[in-house]
Amino acid sequence: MADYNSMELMISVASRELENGATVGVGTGAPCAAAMLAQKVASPDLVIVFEAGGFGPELPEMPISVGDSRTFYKASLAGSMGDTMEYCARGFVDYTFLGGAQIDMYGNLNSTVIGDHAKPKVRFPGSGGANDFASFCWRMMVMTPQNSKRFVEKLDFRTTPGWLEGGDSRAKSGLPLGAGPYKIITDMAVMDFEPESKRMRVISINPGYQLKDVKENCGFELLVADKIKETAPPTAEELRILREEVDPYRYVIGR
Amino acid sequence: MADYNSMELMISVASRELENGATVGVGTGAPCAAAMLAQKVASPDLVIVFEAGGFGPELPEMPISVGDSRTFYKASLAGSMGDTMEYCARGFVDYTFLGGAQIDMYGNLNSTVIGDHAKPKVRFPGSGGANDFASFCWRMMVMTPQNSKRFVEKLDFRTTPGWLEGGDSRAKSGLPLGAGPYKIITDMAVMDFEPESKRMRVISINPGYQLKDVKENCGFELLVADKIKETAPPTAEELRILREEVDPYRYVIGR
Amino acid sequence: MNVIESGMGPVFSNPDPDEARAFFRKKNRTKTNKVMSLKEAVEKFAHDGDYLAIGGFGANRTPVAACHEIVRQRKKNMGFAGHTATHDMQILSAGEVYDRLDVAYVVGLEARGLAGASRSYIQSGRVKVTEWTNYSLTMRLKAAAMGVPFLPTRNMMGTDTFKYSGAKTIECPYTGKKLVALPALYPDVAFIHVHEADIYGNARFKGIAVADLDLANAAKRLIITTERLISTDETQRDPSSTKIPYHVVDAVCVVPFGAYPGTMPYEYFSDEAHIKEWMAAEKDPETFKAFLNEIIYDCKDNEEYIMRNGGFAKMNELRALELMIPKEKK
Amino acid sequence: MNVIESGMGPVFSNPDPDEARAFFRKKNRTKTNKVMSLKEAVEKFAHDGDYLAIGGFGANRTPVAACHEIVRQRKKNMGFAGHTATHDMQILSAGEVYDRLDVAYVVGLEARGLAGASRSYIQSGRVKVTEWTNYSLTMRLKAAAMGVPFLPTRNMMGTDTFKYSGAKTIECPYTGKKLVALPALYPDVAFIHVHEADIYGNARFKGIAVADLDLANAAKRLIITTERLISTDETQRDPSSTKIPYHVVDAVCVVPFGAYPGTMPYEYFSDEAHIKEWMAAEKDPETFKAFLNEIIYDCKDNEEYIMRNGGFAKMNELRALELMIPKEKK
Repeated sequence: MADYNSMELMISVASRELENGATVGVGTGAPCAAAMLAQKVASPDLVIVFEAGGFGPELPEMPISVGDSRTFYKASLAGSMGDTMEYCARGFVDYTFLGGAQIDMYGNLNSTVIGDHAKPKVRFPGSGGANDFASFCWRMMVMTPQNSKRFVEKLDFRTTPGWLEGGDSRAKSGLPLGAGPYKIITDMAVMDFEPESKRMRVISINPGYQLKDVKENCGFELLVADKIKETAPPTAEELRILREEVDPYRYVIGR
Repeated sequence: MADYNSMELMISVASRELENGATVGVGTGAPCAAAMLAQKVASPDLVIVFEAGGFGPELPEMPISVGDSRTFYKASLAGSMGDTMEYCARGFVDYTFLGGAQIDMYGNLNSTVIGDHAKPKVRFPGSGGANDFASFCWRMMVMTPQNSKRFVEKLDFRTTPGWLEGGDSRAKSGLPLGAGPYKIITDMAVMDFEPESKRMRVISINPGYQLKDVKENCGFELLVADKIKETAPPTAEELRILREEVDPYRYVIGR
Repeated sequence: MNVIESGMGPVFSNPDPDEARAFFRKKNRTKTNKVMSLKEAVEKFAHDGDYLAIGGFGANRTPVAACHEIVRQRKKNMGFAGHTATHDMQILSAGEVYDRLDVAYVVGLEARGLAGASRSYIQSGRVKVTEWTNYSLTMRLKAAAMGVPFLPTRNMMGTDTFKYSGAKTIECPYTGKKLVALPALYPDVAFIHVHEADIYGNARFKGIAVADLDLANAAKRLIITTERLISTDETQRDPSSTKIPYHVVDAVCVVPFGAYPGTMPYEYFSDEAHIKEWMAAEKDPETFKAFLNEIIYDCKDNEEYIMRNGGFAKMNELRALELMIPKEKK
Repeated sequence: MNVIESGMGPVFSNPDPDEARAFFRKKNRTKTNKVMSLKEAVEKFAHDGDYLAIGGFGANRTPVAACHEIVRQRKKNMGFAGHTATHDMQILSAGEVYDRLDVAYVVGLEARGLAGASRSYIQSGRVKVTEWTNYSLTMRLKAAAMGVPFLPTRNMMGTDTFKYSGAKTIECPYTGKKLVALPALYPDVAFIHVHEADIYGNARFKGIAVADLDLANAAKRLIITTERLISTDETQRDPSSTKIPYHVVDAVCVVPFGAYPGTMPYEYFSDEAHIKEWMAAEKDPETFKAFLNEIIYDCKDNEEYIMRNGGFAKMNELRALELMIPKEKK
């Protein structure tokens, strides 16, 4: 049994995608933890962006809200939601982390309803800033536990754009050119998107899992890269910083 | 010979149009003097608006520029040009004073060129904020010396909208509904605009002038109101405040 | 102009700038003392059926006391702009204040979890819902603030969020690109909580603005709730610090801790324990009824609410939390 | 989409937001010390043929020293955004720096009169001119800042200002009203003068913003000239006061009195005597040539210009004027 849990793994893997000097739009929880970890390990100048207006803070601790005071602590800007989203719309923000109740093979996300919109079985919060971040930020990533109920053939509601219907459908949609889903990081594997079809593709499998597990826990057919790597587990340093500095109360990484 | 000059008369007449609690967009010079005079005589809560972003100042002295520090002295807002113009566009600003090298019978103004635009005989500054103020503010007024070179049948260039071609042409133009030229105050008379045709109409004549003078010094045919009043001259109080408090160095009212 | 596609969601407010201009033209701009109780302000300026919008961001510089007062006065059939509406939404849902909802983010409490009562109210089918995004709602307010009937953006396209919105897509006259056109949103009444305001309504706040600057300009009636009054000498001394000028303000209500149990930047942190209480109470209708009586209906005003929730001792604790003052140093 | 009418003026810059996004994506966002001399900044970031825009308003918080340096380095064939361009325009015209001009307000000095040399240069026919208005230029910068190819407004219609502009009219998809669509303006290079900035470029100013917040975001390259440096501890202590964050800044140049002979709010008032000297000198080509050598071409930098114009004694006088400190009290 490994000395880390799947959340710690996902956060560590995600944090390595954030190079120094990059900009990343995040929400609370795991995405924020990944951004904080990146800042403390290899990317001190990572610019963290919050939709409510906080831009470039040095987060002293995990925010409870993307609008609380931590999100503009020692920030370069305590601006407005318009300011943040205009930065994104202008092409200034490289990455964003999003999630949802459902995701499909093109990385489209549902965080609005299960069932009929008029009288839903389950009402979820809706887009918030997710549709905006996914429309504007260059590379959208998702950290999520993987199972067939979440990875579905068809979304009940497409809240947030991935590659839409795949191929060149997003390029034709009117959304800013060249932006879209980049990596999907789950407890079992890491996926990217095949350049032509824009379909989700397994590129590395996490320690302790087989390709079989990954496929069985996905409601649609996954593409598989020619060479599949094993996902590099969290380093001792990543774990120490994550546990001692980023999330000492283990709100996100759990016990 | 009256104990006031025509500039003092025009400023006094103009100032009386500005009721307490009204908002007025002004530039430097006579319009600013009229607004300051109004504040000091009968309209202490007159909100003076400058295009560069000063909103609701208590002017300590005549500004040299519509963007200098006086324009936001003790102001309610030191904002942006966008802020000011959005207030106007939203319908918040009641009056504006504008001028130009030429004016026509519908109150359209030219402050751009004399001659051909590509290679002008004389290049003037252009719209600045004039077209914006005239488009957005409810009632546009002009203070100007009157002569046939300035009051012309046809403008060389229509910089700033008056009632356009008259009648309902402005209502059809796309400009905000209900806004347009209101009063033209000259050294000889005060004109308004006939409600149907939107043509300039003499409503009062200044002391010392005859209707004949007014008509002879106008390059187009003026309408004349059924009852023409004599323009009330500046009161002793208006003259005192204007000379001692508003323009002690006589930049505007001259010597 | 040729509209390419139209969302099927209803637009709950009139985007016509000329209608709004006629209203704003009549607004009083004299310097009048606008200080009144929150009770009086809500009675006077918030009416059943009005379209309501509030400032802040969920539980951050949110006019919570105003939401309580709206519920206390049992306002009904309002429209509501739900841009990251979290605890504010919990309160308004508890009172079933609204029956039509522009949604960007609702029924959630961010990292805290989901708001059960808000969720069941919306799932009941008694609420008309149109979908938007946080940025889209901000831009709809900006369009209103700018006095134009719509603004173009590049989000929402290709999604059901667009399909269930009231937006349209158009073609850019310069680039031929497809754009979303968002209709202006002029709320009938809005509440914004700030740190400082003078008696006329010149208001200041610190920290993020969220959508409040555009909201202040877009709203037909605006009530400012403020932690404290400051002198007009002070607002006039430093007009660069004024965020909301008095001209757009209809009432100034002095409400210390008016954002509690949410966060007020540099003043007090959110009371997470109390918000957890809410979430727990929401689970059982009877418990929730009693809870609401205790903290809203049986409270005369915000002061009583604060006193029932620990008074100054609690507020001092939350201040220390907000300022990250280590316990031992207190 | 059906365009109702099109202005006949050329649009001197590309409004395509995707082209701009590709550029902004590559901009460096690491915290690097960007302090350099104005000479170096102009050499590095302002090129012949660039589209230039500058902050402030004519002779108010205007980067005058930057305009001098651009002329001193004899930049040519630039595009220029003339939104209430007064003394800045005098300087750039003296150097015949631009050959295409977006006009809102040019060749004037407001209450001071007209700028003769600017006027003759434009009347020479050697400058391509497109007409706009002050608000329209601001909105064009805002469109760029928002990452959209155009913004709608309700000005300009029915006038020759529209006819000789690069704007188009469209129909509102919601109200059917006719609107002006203004194309986004992304300047290649911009200069903004501020009161305080840190070494990374986090910048503050007091008083009116004019169009500077949108300009900072719209410009592909941005040079900040600042009256003085402040520590990053200070900008981080109070992010609410930062007007321009470092991410958009390419260079920070410390230039005390960098807006002289214009006004710098709360620092120094305009030197009207010196501006009158300009206006007088402009009247005769020979005199003007000598005058320009004296104050620009023969000056190493802004410090030498200030020293030649009265140095600290003059600056102290102008400070007293700005702060309205009565002489006898000095």
